[in-house]
Amino acid sequence: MITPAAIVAAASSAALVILGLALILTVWRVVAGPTLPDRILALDMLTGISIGLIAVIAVKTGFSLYIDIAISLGLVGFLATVAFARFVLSRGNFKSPAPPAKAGAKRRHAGGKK
Amino acid sequence: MADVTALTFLALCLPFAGALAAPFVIRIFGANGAWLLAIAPLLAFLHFLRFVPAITGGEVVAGGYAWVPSYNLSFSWFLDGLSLAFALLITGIGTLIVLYAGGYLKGHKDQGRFFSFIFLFMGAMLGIVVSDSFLMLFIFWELTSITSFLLIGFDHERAAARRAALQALLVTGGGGLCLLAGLLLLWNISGVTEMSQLMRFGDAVRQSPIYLTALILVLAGAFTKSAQFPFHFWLPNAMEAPTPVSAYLHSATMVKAGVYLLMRLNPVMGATPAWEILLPFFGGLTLVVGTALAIRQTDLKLKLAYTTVSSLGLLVMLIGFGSEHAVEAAAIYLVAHSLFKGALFMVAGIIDHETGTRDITRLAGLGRAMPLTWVIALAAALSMAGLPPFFGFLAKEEIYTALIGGDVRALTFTAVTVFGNALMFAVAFAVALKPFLGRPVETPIHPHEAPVLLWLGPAVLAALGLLAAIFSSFTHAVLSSPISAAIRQTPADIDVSLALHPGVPLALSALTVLLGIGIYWQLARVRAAMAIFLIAAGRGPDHGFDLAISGLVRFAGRLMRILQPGRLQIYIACTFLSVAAILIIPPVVYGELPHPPAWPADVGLYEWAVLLIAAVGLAAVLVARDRLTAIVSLGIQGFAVAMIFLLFGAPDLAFTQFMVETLSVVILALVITRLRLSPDDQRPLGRSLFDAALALACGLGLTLLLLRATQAPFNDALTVFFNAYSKSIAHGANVVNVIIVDFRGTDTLGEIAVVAVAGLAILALIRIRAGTERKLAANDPALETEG
Amino acid sequence: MNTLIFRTVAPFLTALMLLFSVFVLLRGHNEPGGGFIGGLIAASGLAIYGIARGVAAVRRALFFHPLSIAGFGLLLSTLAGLLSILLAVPFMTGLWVYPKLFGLEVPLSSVLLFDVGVYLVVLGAITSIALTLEEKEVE
Amino acid sequence: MIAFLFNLLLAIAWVTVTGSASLHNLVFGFLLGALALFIIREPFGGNGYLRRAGLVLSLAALFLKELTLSAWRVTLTVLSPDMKLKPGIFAFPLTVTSDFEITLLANLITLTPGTLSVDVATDRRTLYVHALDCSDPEASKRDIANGFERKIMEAFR
Amino acid sequence: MAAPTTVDLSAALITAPVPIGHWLAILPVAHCITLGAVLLMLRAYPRLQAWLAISGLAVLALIDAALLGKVVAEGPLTMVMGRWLPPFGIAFTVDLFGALMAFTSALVALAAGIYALADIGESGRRYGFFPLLMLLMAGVSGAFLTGDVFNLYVWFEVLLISSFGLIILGSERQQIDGALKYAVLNLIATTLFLIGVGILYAVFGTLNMADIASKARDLRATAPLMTLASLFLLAFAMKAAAFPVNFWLPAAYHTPRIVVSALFAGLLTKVGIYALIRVLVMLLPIERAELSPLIALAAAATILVGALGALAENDIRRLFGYVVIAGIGNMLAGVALGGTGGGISGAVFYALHSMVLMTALYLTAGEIARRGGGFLLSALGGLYRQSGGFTALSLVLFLAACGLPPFSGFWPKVILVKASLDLDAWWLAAVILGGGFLTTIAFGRLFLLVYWRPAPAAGVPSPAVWRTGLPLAALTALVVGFGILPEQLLALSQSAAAGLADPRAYLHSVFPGGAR
Amino acid sequence: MIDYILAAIVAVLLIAGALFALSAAIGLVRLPDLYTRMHAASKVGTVGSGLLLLAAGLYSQELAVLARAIAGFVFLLLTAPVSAHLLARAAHLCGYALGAVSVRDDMRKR
Amino acid sequence: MEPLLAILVGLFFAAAIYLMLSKFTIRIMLGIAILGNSVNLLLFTSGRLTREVPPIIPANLESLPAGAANPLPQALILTAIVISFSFLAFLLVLTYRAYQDLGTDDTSEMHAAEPDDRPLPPLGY
Ligand code: NA
Ligand code: NA
Repeated sequence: MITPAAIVAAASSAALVILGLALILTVWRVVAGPTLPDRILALDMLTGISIGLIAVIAVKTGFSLYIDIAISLGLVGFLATVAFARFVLSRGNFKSPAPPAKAGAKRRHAGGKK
Repeated sequence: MADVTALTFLALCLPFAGALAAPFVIRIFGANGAWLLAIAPLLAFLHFLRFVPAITGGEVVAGGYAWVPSYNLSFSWFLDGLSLAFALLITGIGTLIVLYAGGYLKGHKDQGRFFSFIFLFMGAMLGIVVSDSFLMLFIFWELTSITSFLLIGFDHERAAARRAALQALLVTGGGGLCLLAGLLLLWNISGVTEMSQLMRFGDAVRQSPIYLTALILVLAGAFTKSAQFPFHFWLPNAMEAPTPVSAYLHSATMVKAGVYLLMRLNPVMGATPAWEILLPFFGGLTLVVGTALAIRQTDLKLKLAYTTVSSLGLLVMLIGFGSEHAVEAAAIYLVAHSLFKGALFMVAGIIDHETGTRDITRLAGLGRAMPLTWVIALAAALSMAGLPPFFGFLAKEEIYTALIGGDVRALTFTAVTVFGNALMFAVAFAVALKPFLGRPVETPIHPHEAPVLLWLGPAVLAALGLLAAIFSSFTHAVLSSPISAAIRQTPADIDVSLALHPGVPLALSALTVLLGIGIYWQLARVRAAMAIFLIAAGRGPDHGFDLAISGLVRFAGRLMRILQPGRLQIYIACTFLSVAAILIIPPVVYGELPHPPAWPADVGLYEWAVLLIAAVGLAAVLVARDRLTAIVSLGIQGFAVAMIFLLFGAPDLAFTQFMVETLSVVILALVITRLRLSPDDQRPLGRSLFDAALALACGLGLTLLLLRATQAPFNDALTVFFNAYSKSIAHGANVVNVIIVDFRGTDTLGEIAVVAVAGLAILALIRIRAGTERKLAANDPALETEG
Repeated sequence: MNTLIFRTVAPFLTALMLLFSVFVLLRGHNEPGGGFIGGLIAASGLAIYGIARGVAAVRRALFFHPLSIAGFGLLLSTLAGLLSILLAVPFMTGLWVYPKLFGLEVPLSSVLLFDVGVYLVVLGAITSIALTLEEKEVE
Repeated sequence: MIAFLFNLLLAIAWVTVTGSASLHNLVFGFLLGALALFIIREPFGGNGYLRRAGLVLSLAALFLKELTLSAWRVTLTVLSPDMKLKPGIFAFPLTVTSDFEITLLANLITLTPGTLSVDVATDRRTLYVHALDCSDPEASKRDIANGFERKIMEAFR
Repeated sequence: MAAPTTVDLSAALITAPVPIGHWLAILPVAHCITLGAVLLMLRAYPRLQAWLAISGLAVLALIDAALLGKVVAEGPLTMVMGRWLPPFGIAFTVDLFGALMAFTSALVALAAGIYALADIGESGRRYGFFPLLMLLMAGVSGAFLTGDVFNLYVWFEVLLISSFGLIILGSERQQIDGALKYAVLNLIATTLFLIGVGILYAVFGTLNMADIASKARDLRATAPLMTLASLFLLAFAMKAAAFPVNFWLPAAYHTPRIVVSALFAGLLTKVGIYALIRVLVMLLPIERAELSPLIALAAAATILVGALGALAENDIRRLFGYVVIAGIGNMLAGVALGGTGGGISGAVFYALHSMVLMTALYLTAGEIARRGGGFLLSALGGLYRQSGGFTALSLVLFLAACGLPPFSGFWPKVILVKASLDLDAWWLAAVILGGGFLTTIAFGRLFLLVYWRPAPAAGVPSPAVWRTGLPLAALTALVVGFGILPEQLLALSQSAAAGLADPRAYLHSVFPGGAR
Repeated sequence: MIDYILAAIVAVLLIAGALFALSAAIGLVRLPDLYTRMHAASKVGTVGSGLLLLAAGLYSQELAVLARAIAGFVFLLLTAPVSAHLLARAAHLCGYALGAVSVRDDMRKR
Repeated sequence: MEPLLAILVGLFFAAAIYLMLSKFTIRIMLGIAILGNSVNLLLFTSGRLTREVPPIIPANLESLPAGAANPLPQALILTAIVISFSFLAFLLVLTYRAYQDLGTDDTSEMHAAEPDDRPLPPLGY
């Protein structure tokens, strides 16, 4: 007789494997790029899948406390993407930017401007 | 005897007290303060004088205080004939020197400091000769080096003075370090720390396997201090010092410290083949080289300095012989030399002071202007030349008596000594006659007779040179015999007097005189003949000193350029090379590699996936072409680690890891935002291969270590405890958190201190700009807004 | 990052995160969480607020300089440890009292005080770092 | 008003999240929420009202339906072998005006099938939307205007 | 190593009231953190901050003095944290070694704090000099007093991050460069230490030092333990700036404000040496003995590199940095020689002497710059003419640094040379003496060039300021005092060393009921 | 019986959520450009994770846990569109062009 | 399971070191971040591993049943994570400042503190 626990266990194991696969695909996108926003997007996605993975582990182990980790992960994942987005914004899409002006000139600039 | 102990301690302290008082006394009384200051050494002199009856009676006076009980060291002194004689010379001549310096440096802006240094030196020298404890002796020994450094460099605005001071410090101080090692070896061999105790261990020392090492080390100390060839060069250079210093340190006292040490150690280390070869050899060599160099000089003080070198050589040679007559001769010569050389130096100082030059070729006819000085000079020179009725004559007689013997060695040394003494004779008259005779010449300063403060000292010394010879039996009883007795540790009774006894010694004396007159007569030719040899011996070591110092600095500079190239990359590489060595070598050397682990069969697919992701994440960072990609890829391995924590029952860790990993990347991104990085940061192939090999070696080593460490059974007592009582006593179900805030809360206290400081440090790092302080009120948000 | 959407959403997110952070702090003793993680979440929330609405807004909101908050937290934690000197028990001994508030037993402890200190330190320091970095931003 | 409601919402969230539905806990949650709101008090200038909860709920229902549909469609798209796509960005003229409404609309658009809000123009009159299928942008604009935008205006005005 | 399944609670929970005197063990740390926290909140009030900090440092010195007195009188003192008996909780165990180091460090910090009044300006104070100093002292005190290995790691990090904060105050270009090298290399060092702690835990299952010490004595030197000991050796040698991992010191020590350099020179490397001695001598004595040839080699190389480096430097701060390194070499030599021959007591004495001396030397460098207008040998001169008193003070310190009598540097050198000779390590004795000689050359040249040589340019003589003069004079007085009357300190170092070599009293203090 | 129903629902949610996540990942890999990939990530990812959270919440059979799971889901709903918006906007502003298959870009005109 | 983790620790360690051997500060910082993870994993492994059961005492029990993960290394790692995060943050900002002041992120061009042309001291007296 298949118990409810066994059903859930089987489903969670399957889900884990599927999510593992998803993770690997996502990681591939992080590595492959090709552009910076692509990688950032993939990283964001990695966070999302991790949230799911944590939820599945919560089911598999029966420790519902893992859910809180998933929640906070959602929050900080967002933060990471925000930071990266602003990073993209400030960097632009330039492959070889000009090297920085040496010391003095640069400093004066930074001090005065808002 | 308790009060004697205390009084002697006070007598030792007197010069140091004088050193402290001198600047104030001089500031108040001017040069006349010298009279006041002279009281200090005079009191000490009188104190030591009180011991004369006891010591001549064969007693030894000892005393001291506990000092470093944990190393069995005490602040202890003892007085026998040798140390008493030295103590009397030091304090007696010291008194005269103080007076002389009062006149010599009258009005000098640093006269107070000068007196301080002189007194410090006096105290140190006194310390050397009365010390019983090895370490005390050594301390005072080095203190004389230091104070002589200060004195030689007194005229510090001249580069030559600075150079001479450093040279003296390094030669004598460096020798001192050898002496320290030698003394510590003697301590090791004998187990005692005091000279008076050591005397009983003479045989043990001489038979010890490390005797020769200890001897060489001690000799290195004594020879450098007493300016034996080839360490003689510092002494003439030390003539950069004001003349009172030359008269005191470089004739009467400091340079005799080496001689004193050899005399002191004669009963312990003497009478061995090594002793009897090394000392006479170097002593004889020094005698010849010193006198030969003296001939060549035209500077009065330099001439005297080189004769001092040779006199010291003579003394060392005599100590090396060790026979009864030799030691007696050394004792007499020691006293005689102190008297006449001190006087002559002071005379040279007077001439310099009164005429403005010491160049013998520019001096003549001073006899008329400075009759008293001339008389003093003649008296001292006669003693130095070894002519009756002066004390030097007695010394010379006894020296020749000691040297008489049938064998080749004795003959050689006799010849050397006669030659040396003849040269000294010539020098003595060059100093005492040449400046005073003839038609007066123009000198920088118009010559006058010296004031009393200047002539008093040399007059007393010269007079003593005469009196000591006339009352020779008294002199011997009080000084020479006790010295000799102390050196040989057998009672001595010296009877040489002014009475002429026909015999070989007298003949040798006559020969010396004749030879000396001849040399004086033909001084110019002798000089020329010796020129070549002299340049080599005189300038060689001295020039070598400069080369050694600058060479050393250059070498060090080059070495440091290699060792400290200023490249972080090299520093890190060296560090990890060390890490690799430490991780790999011990298991290989001890042959204890971990057991090969079994294939992990129970690892689930998703677990493999997480491990794989970790590895891929690492690879992604490593292979990332540009740094931006690397940064974004960094997130992967961080997430993988968090997942591993999650999979192995560490939700708190996973929680924290997720948060921290994200925040790290956020900060990285915020920082990178500001950077305009050049795209090319790949390393060349060779470099990357090396780096990879090093990195893999470290990784492999750590894996091996961890495998080995975790294969042993685990002691989980702590964990069992925490698990059992976390809830019942510490009221927390989350054991990890209970550990963090309770069981090991102190860790967390430190941890949050780190966090707070990091915040502060980053604020400072961003806000403080070199040069331009940003006017941001730290605690006022209104002022702290951007712009 | 002056976008209308982000500016509008950020306050809600920040409020939620602050709330969540206190929740995580308070239950840390019994379940995953605690002062450190709580502090991090709160700081993240404030960082989002700062990115969306500017550093000045966060500084105005906080009243105190974040580092002063961190200093206060550090003080609180140390005092929580030193409290035990009054009872002649060792440094950092967990002290528990259970006062009744509206009929409900509230467990208060030096341990909780300590964790609140941790929370404040992390909140203050990380916020300070974020604001300092953000402030320099030229946009 | 919105502030108060949001505060209450936070308090309720607190109660559910802590899992203890006592009055004390609610009050505590309310206080905490108040504190949190106090921190971010600026945006709550006092304008805007939540008029009809029912309308909000109906909006939520519509949203959930659309979300599920959206996920499904994208799934089908990415799994289809040839992936016939005509993506592009079109400009959607906004009728809603308040920050809150614009934001809500933009987010809902993102979460629904085939569309993704990229940016709001600085004059707040235009929303730029990326669509997976941009072959007929006018139809898409109509859908949005008659769907979410209208619902939002009903619920929040 | 059998794992007990239950733990007797009575053996793990302290029930008796803790005597107030025991609080002395934790008080230095708690005091520093409290004050650091308060100062952090008072950043806007630089004046108040400064005076609070200095009176706080004075109080710290008093606390440490009382602690030292108690330890001298009663033997090692253990204070558990949070009622949990060791090895379960963290215990602060203060033996003579730790108490001596803590007390000396407090004196040094007090001197530096007073000097900072003159050296640290408005922005330095606003951006946290004094809170950083207090927290640095928390780290230093914690490191000296804790009896737990992981806790030691934590205090190491506290002092390290505080030192980061201090080193960048001023933000000059070379400061940033130096700080980067300093930070990266030191971080590697603490990481290696942490790896060591992890392995230690894997092997022994405990983190309490006394527990480890008693367990390690039962084990022979096996590969993991040897690797472990080498790892600790490397980590602490890096901290202490021993060759060949000394790079960070010459790269960084000359860059910050002079009072910061002084603090670093006095405290940081000594904490490394402290940990090295604590771990290798007390915890892993068998392994130390096995490693001693390696340590001796490193010591000799460190001495020579330090002394030669000092010769090659034109910047006096860098010169002093190399002198610090040479001193570390001497202490390492003591560790290599071990407890029986007096090596450890030599190292302990040397460490105490060096804390005072190196701080004083850097303060002197600051004073030289203040009076002479710079740090470069090539540009300085005329200081002797300017002030005889300062020259005398400097000369005393220089001689002490050369190990010449009658100053405090002399005694440890004698002990170490004697210990080397006792153990027939004549070459090590030669290196120690030779290193001293090279240092003498360096300092002799320094004195000639900076003090005696006439000033290259006519400078404006700077009058003495009590804020700089007082701490310098006080530290010099210590150097002279310990040189002339060394007995007290020698005896203390000897018994500290004895307590390390035979830690029975330490163990008893931690486990009064005997080994569990 | 209720156990079986719950288990079945949980199982379905788990599998569905995981599959959604997988399809999002596939989309991330297969779709032609950044902007199209964003559709996959922001929608499918959110739904996938949401379903999984829901499954966990249901499985615990505790109201508080379920509430938190739903709260987590709401967090995701709140953040996902914003982050997509920010990233897309930033990318577009910085000149990351739409993929070659794209037919229209109104944003470039402004 | 420990052997697998031990190997992973080695991999992390090696990767960190490879990165830290780079000339460029940003890569060094990445290395430091990974180094921290490697040490955390090492600490984790050194306390031996247990699957999935967190050290949290269930509501109905007074003490933690056997089979749960070892909490002590977890607590240590927590402390270590926090500390290494603080250091990383500082170092990152320092990197930024170094770039700003020294004009490069290439450490081989950073020698403000130890310039290549630093002169020898005067060779005379
Ligand atoms: Na902790
Ligand atoms: Na923590």
